[in-house]
Amino acid sequence: MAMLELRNIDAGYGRIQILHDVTIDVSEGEVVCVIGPNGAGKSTTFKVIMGFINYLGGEIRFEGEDIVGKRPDQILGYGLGYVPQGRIVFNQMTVRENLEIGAYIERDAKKVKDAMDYVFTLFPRLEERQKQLGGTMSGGEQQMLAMGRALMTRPRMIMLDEPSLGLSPRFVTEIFNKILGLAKEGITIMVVEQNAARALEIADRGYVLELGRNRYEGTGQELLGNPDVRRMYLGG
Amino acid sequence: MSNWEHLRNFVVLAAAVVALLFVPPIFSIYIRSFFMFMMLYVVLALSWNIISGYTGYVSFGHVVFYGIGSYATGILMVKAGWHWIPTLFAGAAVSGVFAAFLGYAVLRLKGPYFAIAMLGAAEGVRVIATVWESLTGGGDGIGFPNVENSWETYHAMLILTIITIIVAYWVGHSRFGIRLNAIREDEIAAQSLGVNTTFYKISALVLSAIFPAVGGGIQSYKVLYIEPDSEFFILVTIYMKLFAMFGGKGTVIGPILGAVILYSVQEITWIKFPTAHLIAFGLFIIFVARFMPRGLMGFAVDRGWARKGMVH
Amino acid sequence: MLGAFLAVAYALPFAVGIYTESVFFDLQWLADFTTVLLNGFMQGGVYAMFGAGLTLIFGVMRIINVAHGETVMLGAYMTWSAFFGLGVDPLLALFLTLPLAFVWGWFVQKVLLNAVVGGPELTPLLMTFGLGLVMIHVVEAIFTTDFRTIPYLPDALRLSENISVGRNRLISFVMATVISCGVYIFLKKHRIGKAIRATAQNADVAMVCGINIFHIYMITSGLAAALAVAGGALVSIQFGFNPETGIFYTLQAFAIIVLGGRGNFIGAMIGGVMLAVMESMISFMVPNGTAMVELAAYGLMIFVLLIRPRGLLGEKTD
Amino acid sequence: MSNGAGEIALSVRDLKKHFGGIKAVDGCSFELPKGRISGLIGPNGSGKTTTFNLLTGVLAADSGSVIYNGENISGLRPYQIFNRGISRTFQITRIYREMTVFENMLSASSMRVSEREARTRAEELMEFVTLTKLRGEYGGNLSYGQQKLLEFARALMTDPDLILLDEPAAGVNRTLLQNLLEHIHYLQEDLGKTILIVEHDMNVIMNHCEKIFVMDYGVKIAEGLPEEIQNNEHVIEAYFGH
Repeated sequence: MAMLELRNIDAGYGRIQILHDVTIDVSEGEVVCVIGPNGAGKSTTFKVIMGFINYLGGEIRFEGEDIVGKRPDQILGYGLGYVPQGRIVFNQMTVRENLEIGAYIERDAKKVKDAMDYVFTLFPRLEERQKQLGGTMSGGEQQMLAMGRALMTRPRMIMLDEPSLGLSPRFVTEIFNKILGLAKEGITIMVVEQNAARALEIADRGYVLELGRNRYEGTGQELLGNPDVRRMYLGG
Repeated sequence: MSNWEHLRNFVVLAAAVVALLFVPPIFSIYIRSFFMFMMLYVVLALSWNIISGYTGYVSFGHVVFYGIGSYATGILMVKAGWHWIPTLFAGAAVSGVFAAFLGYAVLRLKGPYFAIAMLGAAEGVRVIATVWESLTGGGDGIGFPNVENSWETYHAMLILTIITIIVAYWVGHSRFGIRLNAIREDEIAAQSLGVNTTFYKISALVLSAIFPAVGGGIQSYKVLYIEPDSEFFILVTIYMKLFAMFGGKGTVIGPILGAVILYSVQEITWIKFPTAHLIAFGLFIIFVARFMPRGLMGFAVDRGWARKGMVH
Repeated sequence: MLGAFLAVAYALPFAVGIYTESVFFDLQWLADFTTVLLNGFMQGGVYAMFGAGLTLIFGVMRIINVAHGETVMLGAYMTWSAFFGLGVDPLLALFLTLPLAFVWGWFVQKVLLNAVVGGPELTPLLMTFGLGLVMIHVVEAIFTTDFRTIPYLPDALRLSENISVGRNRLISFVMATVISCGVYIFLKKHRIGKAIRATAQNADVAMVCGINIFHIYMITSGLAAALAVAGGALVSIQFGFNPETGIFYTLQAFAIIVLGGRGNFIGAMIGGVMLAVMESMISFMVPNGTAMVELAAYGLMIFVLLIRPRGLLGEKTD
Repeated sequence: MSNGAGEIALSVRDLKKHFGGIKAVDGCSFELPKGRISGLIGPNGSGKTTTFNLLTGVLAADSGSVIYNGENISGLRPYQIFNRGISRTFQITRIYREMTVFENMLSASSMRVSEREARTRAEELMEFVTLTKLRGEYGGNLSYGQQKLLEFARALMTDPDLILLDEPAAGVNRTLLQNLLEHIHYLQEDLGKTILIVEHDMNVIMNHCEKIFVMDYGVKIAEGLPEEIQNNEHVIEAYFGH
């Protein structure tokens, strides 16, 4: 059974429908990427899962549980973490405080401490910089902090929205390596990416969306080698 | 809007004017001054509406223009010995020029900052009126020589009201007003579609500053005594704002309706409950802001009793 | 630019003082001046405290609460009632009034403001304006418009032969500092305080971290109301008050947060002290000073808004 | 109307705009051929909308120039640029929500023409985009597609020579899109207007633009005919990653 199931999702902002009948499955332990040209509705898919935009129809299940209409704190409680786009960290707070906020729903200090240690082993650089303000870190470090913050609730699955956006090539490589590292830890991963080539290289499976509709799906390598996918980005 | 509709509206206005000319003599001085103050609030609400209803720059200190007009009349009549009528024009001019300078500065501020900057401006001018004793008589105010002038002032207020309504009507049915509305709706879009927003905003503020100044002048001559705390009383701003919002900001008929209805209500309740009506007005502002932001006229439009928009 | 402006602003009272020959620079005058500055500084601590309340609300919700000054006024009446009604010491009364204030702020947020956060910014402005009007006239209905004072430690503490500080001012300053620091530490260290700061920085991401932001809004409003009521209590033992004094405090609080940078807690502290010192200088050196004091707040506010809208310590992205 | 081959309608030279450390537009140059439909494309965050805002004066450029009819219009206010004959639409529509369709149209008329002329022009344009029936409806009550049409028609009120369209196809259904594209072609072919389109929908760009400019990281990385762009390795890399 799939860990996260999206069935025939329709969704949009106000009067504008962005997603039309989108279906995506993510099985436990998989790395799934969602790619597609600008305006394909990739990030919108995450926003509808988190309940940030108008849900118009379809089914969303996490481990069999219907999560439509749930608040973000409830969704986190189910073990589904989310890293929003644009490496947004709390600029005026230290790295450590950022991580503590990530564990806001956890009231047990011992568990917060364990989660912090866990994040520090995954991202040693965050431990070195734990007193630094989030806003003064480089783009790549901020992305790691955003990921670490989402891991503070020890989710079984994590959703990453455009982790490479605006990063220099060196950091893009580092971030993708970290994502592979999380997968090795047994965390199920769904990633939305603009940098399709990179995302498909690390993904077990991928979905291609165009203008809010499913276009292709297959293994990462299949899609990477498919000239139609490549061409689709430039029309025709 | 067809010419026929314009004609109909003018007939209604003319009928109201005739009624206001010939009905009050039947009643007492009390009723006459009740109508006079009601007209004053029609003028004030319509003026506030030009900058705040059409342009969306909500002023929390519009009493400043009213106070400037009152003081212009007071100072020029009592200290300079002018006849009261030219002082009204002088007050309008001073107020308009002040509005242009003030507007150039504070109309760059948006939303709450403009609102509170205007509140600050009004309080600031009140303090100056209190402190500058040689000109304004300070906290003691200015007393006028006692004369019976209830007819003169009544007619002056009627003329001012007619002029204000005609100007408001023009604003409300012209491309000038539409451009002010465009600024309210989306200032960046308005700029990108050819509206020199700075010019239009300042024009709107100047226009909305002139009539309250004349009204303030007439009022000061009527009551024959002015002091800073009454001429720059924040309650005057509250009335302007509430009356226009209640009737429907951004319309011509709304502020008139709002002023007529609520001024009557407050006049009736005032007698029985001096502070209760202000508590009620406070609750009323909350209610209107939250649940009927487009006022009575919005209510009418939603039910199809009035057409949407200002030009047709 | 702002620095130059402030330098001019602070030099202005001196200039007027010299022009009107009320400034002498002899020993006696300098001692008086020091007394005035010291008292102004202490009053600044109280301003800073209720200014911080307004900045907190703005920082978290982007709302200007124009009833904030009325809450200060309410605090003064609560303290007055406790003093004359129950015979409670004004400082001890804080243990009673602050929880009440918190509940009041919480309640106002839940009933009135939660529904309009994030909507058109003028709606909460108008609503809190209406709320302020209600508060003024309810208090007026109960207490009338008479000015009231609380006689509390009115004697002065002599620091030297010529320099003295009002004992009530000193105590107010100490209390205000303790309360402001308490709130600051709460914001820095406590789990909920951190959540408040997180919500202020980015409400969407705070939600994704599992924070119920509406809950945070209510706590914030409660805290802000408590700061205002504490301000009212400390003002009430120094100055007379009546139901209509609230507007003045709203404008002062607004000037403080404009000066310090909207949403900036430390900025509000600095802004509060700067405003109070400026006011005390004006009242000391300028003829008709006590009336002109009000101009300080309006003048500073409008000029800072025009010259540098983000304030002294405001963020660039404002 | 002349379709003067080879003439330049608008020339952008070395335009720069930085936001803090972010180089949104970093030395971009291109020339729009007069009387043609051109397209401006690029991945998310490549600086297209910033470029639009620089051309129309909504943002002030740090450096560089925009030459239109022999005049450097960079640094002019938006309404001045509009009054020189450059009109635009917005990525997310900016129609006036609490004004009627007719008022939206009239708001953009030039104050130099009489009210009667302005009304006639508004009526014609509403007819042109089939919104006449909705003339008395609030802009905010229109469907998103209708709002797009209204914004498009409103941009034509002053009969501009250069029309900048920011994502005209986003959120518009197929029928309406077809309708809109026909209007755009009519403006270009029959009235000789110059048009620049920013668009994510590559089918619109590739099938309707004669010349395409591609931006990435704030600079122009390619320009050419649709086929050239579709086969350009740099462009494919910019979009697909590498």
